[in-house]
Amino acid sequence: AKKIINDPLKCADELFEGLVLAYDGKVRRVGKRSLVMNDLRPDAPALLVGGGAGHEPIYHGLVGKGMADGAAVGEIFAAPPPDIVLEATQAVNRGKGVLFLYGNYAGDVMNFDIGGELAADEGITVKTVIINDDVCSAPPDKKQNRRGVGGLVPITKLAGAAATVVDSLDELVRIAQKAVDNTRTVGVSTKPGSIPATGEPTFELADDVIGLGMGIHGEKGVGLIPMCTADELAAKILDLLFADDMPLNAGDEIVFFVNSLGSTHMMELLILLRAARPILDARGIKVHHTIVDSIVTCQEMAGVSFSITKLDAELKKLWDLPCESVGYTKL
Amino acid sequence: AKKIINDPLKCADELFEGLVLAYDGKVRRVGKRSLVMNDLRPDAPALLVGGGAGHEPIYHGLVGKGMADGAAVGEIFAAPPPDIVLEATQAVNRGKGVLFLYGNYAGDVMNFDIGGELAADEGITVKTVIINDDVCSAPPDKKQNRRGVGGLVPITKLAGAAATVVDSLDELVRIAQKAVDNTRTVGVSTKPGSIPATGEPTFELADDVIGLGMGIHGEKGVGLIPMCTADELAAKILDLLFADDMPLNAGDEIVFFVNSLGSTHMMELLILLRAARPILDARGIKVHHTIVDSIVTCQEMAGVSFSITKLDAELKKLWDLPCESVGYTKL
Amino acid sequence: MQLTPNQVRLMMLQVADAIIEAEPMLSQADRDLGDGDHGLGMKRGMEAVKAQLEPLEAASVEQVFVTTGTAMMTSMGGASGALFGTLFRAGGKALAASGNFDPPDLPLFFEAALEGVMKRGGAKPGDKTMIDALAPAAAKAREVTALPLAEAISAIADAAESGKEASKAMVAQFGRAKTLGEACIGFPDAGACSIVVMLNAMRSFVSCGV
Amino acid sequence: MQLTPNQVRLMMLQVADAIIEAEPMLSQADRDLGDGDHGLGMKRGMEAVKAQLEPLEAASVEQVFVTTGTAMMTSMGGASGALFGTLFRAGGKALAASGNFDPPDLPLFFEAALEGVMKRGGAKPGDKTMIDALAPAAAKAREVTALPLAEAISAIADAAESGKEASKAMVAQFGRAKTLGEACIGFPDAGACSIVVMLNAMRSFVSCGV
Ligand SMILES: Nc1ncnc2c1ncn2[C@@H]1O[C@H](COP(=O)(O)OP(=O)(O)O)[C@@H](O)[C@H]1O
Ligand SMILES: Nc1ncnc2c1ncn2[C@@H]1O[C@H](COP(=O)(O)OP(=O)(O)O)[C@@H](O)[C@H]1O
Ligand SMILES: [Mg+2]
Ligand SMILES: [Mg+2]
Ligand SMILES: [Mg+2]
Ligand SMILES: [Mg+2]
Repeated sequence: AKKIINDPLKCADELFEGLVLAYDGKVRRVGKRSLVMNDLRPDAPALLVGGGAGHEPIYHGLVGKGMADGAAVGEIFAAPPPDIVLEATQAVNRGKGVLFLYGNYAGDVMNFDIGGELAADEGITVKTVIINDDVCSAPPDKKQNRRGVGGLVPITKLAGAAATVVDSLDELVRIAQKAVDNTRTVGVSTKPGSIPATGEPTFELADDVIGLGMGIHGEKGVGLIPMCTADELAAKILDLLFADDMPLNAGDEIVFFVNSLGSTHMMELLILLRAARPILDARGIKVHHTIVDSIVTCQEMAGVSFSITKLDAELKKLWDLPCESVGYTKL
Repeated sequence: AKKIINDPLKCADELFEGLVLAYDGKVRRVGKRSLVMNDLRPDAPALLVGGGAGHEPIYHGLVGKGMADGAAVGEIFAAPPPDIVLEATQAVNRGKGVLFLYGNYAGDVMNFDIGGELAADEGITVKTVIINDDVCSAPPDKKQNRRGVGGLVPITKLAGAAATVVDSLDELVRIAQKAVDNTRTVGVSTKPGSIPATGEPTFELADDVIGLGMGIHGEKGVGLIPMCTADELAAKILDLLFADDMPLNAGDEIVFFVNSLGSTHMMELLILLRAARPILDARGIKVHHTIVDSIVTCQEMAGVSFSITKLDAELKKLWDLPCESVGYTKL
Repeated sequence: MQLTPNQVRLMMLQVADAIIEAEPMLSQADRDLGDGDHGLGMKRGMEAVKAQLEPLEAASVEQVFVTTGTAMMTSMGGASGALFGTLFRAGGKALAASGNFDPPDLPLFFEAALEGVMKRGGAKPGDKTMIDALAPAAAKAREVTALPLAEAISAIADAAESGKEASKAMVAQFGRAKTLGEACIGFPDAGACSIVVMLNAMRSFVSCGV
Repeated sequence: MQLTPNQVRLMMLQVADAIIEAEPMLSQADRDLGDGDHGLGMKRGMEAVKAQLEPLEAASVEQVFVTTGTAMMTSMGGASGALFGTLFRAGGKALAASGNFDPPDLPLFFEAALEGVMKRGGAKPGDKTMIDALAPAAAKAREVTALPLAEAISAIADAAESGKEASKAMVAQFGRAKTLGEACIGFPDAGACSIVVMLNAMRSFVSCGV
C-alpha cells in the first residue's frame, strides 16, 4: 500500500500527536498517549474511551463536548496498555469515578481491566460497559463474544451526552448500558485492510464476493456472499438486523448510521441509504436521525455497516443534545 | 473497481435520492435533481452551490443551516445542466436574488451561465462567484484558469454564514469573493480515481510517484514528484502555498483544512497535520480552526490537500457561527 | 437536393446511434486528456435526443435541430452538454428562415453553430477543443455550396476529420486538458472526435440514396 | 545447575533477539487467523525489554522476569501485551522465594505463568491460544525436575512445540480468531508460536555451555 507516513512503526505516536492538534486546544495530551478534554464539568463522573489506533477517527477522535471526556490510545490495531489506561483514568477522574466504554476485543478487555485495577489501587472507582453491537460475530445467546463495531459511534454519543447531565457513575453506567443494549450493527467488507508497518493485507477477499459480518480487521462473520447490487445488499443487511434479538416494531424511533470502513465512497453509502429507508418506512420504523459518514474505519479497507440504535424517551433527549469532536459533531 | 451500486448509469440519481434522505427532512427535493433547505430565512439573498456528482459529500452535501441554501446536482463528474440550475435557482430565490458559488470548471461555468440567463428571463437577479483556489493548476497571473478544489469547503462555510446575516445580494457577493480571494489549496494524489459507469481508472500513476497539484479527476498540476515521507510532503505542500501570491505573515489567523480525496486514511491526514503545524507555528501563523476530514473526494482516489483560508475580523466572526450539513457541521 | 424535416429527423436518429455506439472510444479519448466521461455524457444526451425525436412529427428542420440541442443541453450537463446543446440550437435557428438543410444553406448552419460554441466556451481554433473539428467543417461548408448534398456533407466530414487529426498536435487551452501542457500532444480532443462521428453518420445517411 | 540473575538477564536478551528476528513469521501467523500484528507487538515488546534489561544490574531472577513482564505489558498493548506481561510477571514472582531458575523450581515458574494467563484471559487448554503451548510446557516442567537444566529446558521446549503443533487442529474460542470457526483449522496459534520461539531461544542459551 502507498501510504503517506513517516516511520511505519511510529504511526500511532504520530497520528496521536496530529489528533491532539486537530482539536484546536480543546483537548490536551496526557502522559504517553492519552488525550483529555480541557473543559471538564467539575464533580461529575467521567467517560473514558479507547482502543487500538489505525481506525481513525474512532476511538480517540470521539473526545469532546457531549462526547467522551478522554481516550487511551493504543498502537496500530492494539489495545492501549494498562499504564496508558491508568494515566487517562487519572486525568479524567473528577472524584466521581470513571466509566470505561470500549469495544469487545480480548486485548481491550484485558488491558482496561488491568488499568482499572491499577486505578482502583489509587482509590479511583472504575466501572466498565463493553460495546458488543456486531450481530454477525456471535448468536444472541453468546452475546459476550460479539465485537464492538459501528455502534460505538451512537453509543459514545449517548453516553457522552449522559456524562454532561448525570450526577453519579451508576447513572452513567445505566445509560451507557442501555445504549449498548439498544444498538445493533451488521457490516460487510468488499476489500481487505492493511497494516502500515508491513503493508500486507490483513485478509483476502475474491473480486466476486462480499464478506458478510466480517470484522474491521478481517475477522470472519456470517460468511461470504456473492457480490450483489446495493439494493440487494441493503435488504440483506436489514434482514439480519431485523432477525436479531432486539425487537424493532412499528412506531419505534431509531438513529440510523450508515458507515464506510474507509475506502468505500460516500456515493455508495447514499445509494445504500436510498435502498434502506423504504424498507424501514414499510415497517413503520421512524428514523429520528441519520448519520452517513466514515467514522469506524480500517486502513485501506472497503465495506459498509448499518447501525441501528433504538431511542426511548430518555435516549432521545440525550441524542438531541449537541456534541462536538473530530470524528462526529452534531448541532 | 468493486462498487456497491445498482445500475452504474443511475448512480447520480440514486445518490441524490439518498442524500435527500440523509438530511432528515431538513431539505427537500426540487425538480429533476436539486435540493433546497426547508427553513429559509425570508427576504434574504440566496446561496446556491452545485457541480457534478461523484465527489460526495461536496457539493450537494454542503446544504444546510449556515451553509448553502440549495444545490444543483449534475451527473457523475458532469456539471448540472441549465434546467437543473434554473429549478434550483427558482426554489432558493426569496426575491433578493441568488448567488451562484461553484468551482471553476468549464462545464460548470457554461451550465450555470445558461441557467442564470434562463433565471434572468424569469426576473431573478443572479450573480456568480467562482472558486479557483487550486494553486498548482495555473500561475497567479492566470488565476482565471485555476480549478476549485478543497477550498470550496471553507469558502462555502463562510458564504453560508454570510447568507444568514446579510441583507443584499451584493453584500453576499462581496463576502463570498473575499473568502475566495483569501483561500488557497495545494493537493496531491497517490492513487487514481475511477468512473462508476466504466470502472476504468481516470489516470495512471506509478507506485513510486505522487501527482503534485493533480486535480480531482486526474488533471495534471505541477507534475510528478518521487514518493516521499509525510513530513517531506507536508513541507513541500506548505512551500507551494507560501510561494503563491496570497501573503501569509506572522500574526495572520487561518482556517487550516487537511482533506483526504477519499481512499487516504485519516491516520495519514493526522500524521500530515502533525508535520504541518510546527511549520505554520514557526512562521507565526495562527491556526484559528482545523478541519481534518474527507470532504472533497473522487471515486476511489487517494491523495490529500491542504487548504488555507485567511480570516480577517469579518470572516472570523462568520467562521465562528455554527453550521450544519451532511458534509460539514460545526458547533 | 435537400432533406425534408422528417429526413433530417431520421438523419439525427442515425447520428444518435452512431454516438451511442462510439461511446467507449469517446470515453477513452477523454480518459487520455480529461476525466473520462465524454462518451458517457454524449451517450446520455443521444438517448435523450432519441426519446424526443422518435415520436416527433417533424414540422421544420429548425425544430429537429433545436429539439436535438435542447435534449442534449438538459440531459448531459458538463462542458459538452452546454456546447453541443448550443451547437445544434444555434445551427438550427440559423435555418429557420430558409427551412432547408441543403448545400447552399449548410454554411448558415455550421457558421452559426461555430459562433455559438465559441461564444459559449470562449475557446478559439487551435485550443484543442471540438472547435478544431467544427471550424474546418464550417469553412468547408462555405466552399461546397454548389455540390450535391451527399458530396458536400462528405467534404465537410473529411474537413472535420482532418481538423480532429490536427488537434493531436495541439496543446489544450480549454477544458480539463488545459492543465496538461505538452503531455496532451499526440491525443485528439474528445469533443472533436464526437464531431467527426456525427458528421460521418450524416454522410452515411445522405449517401444511402436520399 | 542454576542460572545467576545475570545469566537469566542474558538469556532473556537472547529471547528478545529471537522474537525480534521471528517477527515476520509471527505476523504471518496472526494474518492467517487474526489481525496480523502479533509479530509487530512482540517485537515492540522485546525492544522495550532490551532497553530495560541491557543496563540492568540484575539483583534477582524475580527482578529480571518482572522487569521483562512489565516492559512487555506497558509497551505492547493488545491481547498479547497483557498476556505475555502477565506470564513473565506471575512466573517471576513465583521464583521470589527460591530465587533460582533451576529444574526443581521451573514448575513454579511455568505453573504460575500459566495460571496468570488463564485467569487474565479466561481461556483454557484447547481454545487455540498461547495456552496450548504454555500448558504442555508447564506439565513437562513438573516431570523433569531431576534432569540437568539444559535437558529440562530442552524437554519443555519440545513439549511447547508439540502443543503449538496440536493447536493447528483446534477451533479458536478466544482472541480475534474465535469468529473464524472451522476455517482456522490447519493454522497454528500466533501466541503459541511466540512461546515456542522463546523456549527455543532459552534452550539454545542454556545449551551453549552455561
Ligand atoms: N471552452 C470550451 N470550448 C469548446 N469546447 C470545449 C470547451 N471546454 C471543453 N470543451 C470540449 O468538451 C469536451 C469535454 O467534454 P466532456 O468530457 O463531456 O465534459 P467535462 O469536461 O465536463 O467532463 C472536450 O473534449 C472539448 O472538446
Ligand atoms: N483470552 C486469551 N487467552 C490466552 N491467549 C489469548 C487470548 N486472546 C488472545 N490470545 C493470544 O494472543 C494472540 C494474539 O495476540 P496479538 O495479535 O498481539 O493481539 P490482538 O489480538 O490484540 O491483535 C493469540 O494468538 C493468542 O495466542
Ligand atoms: Mg491487534
Ligand atoms: Mg466530466
Ligand atoms: Mg469529461
Ligand atoms: Mg493480532
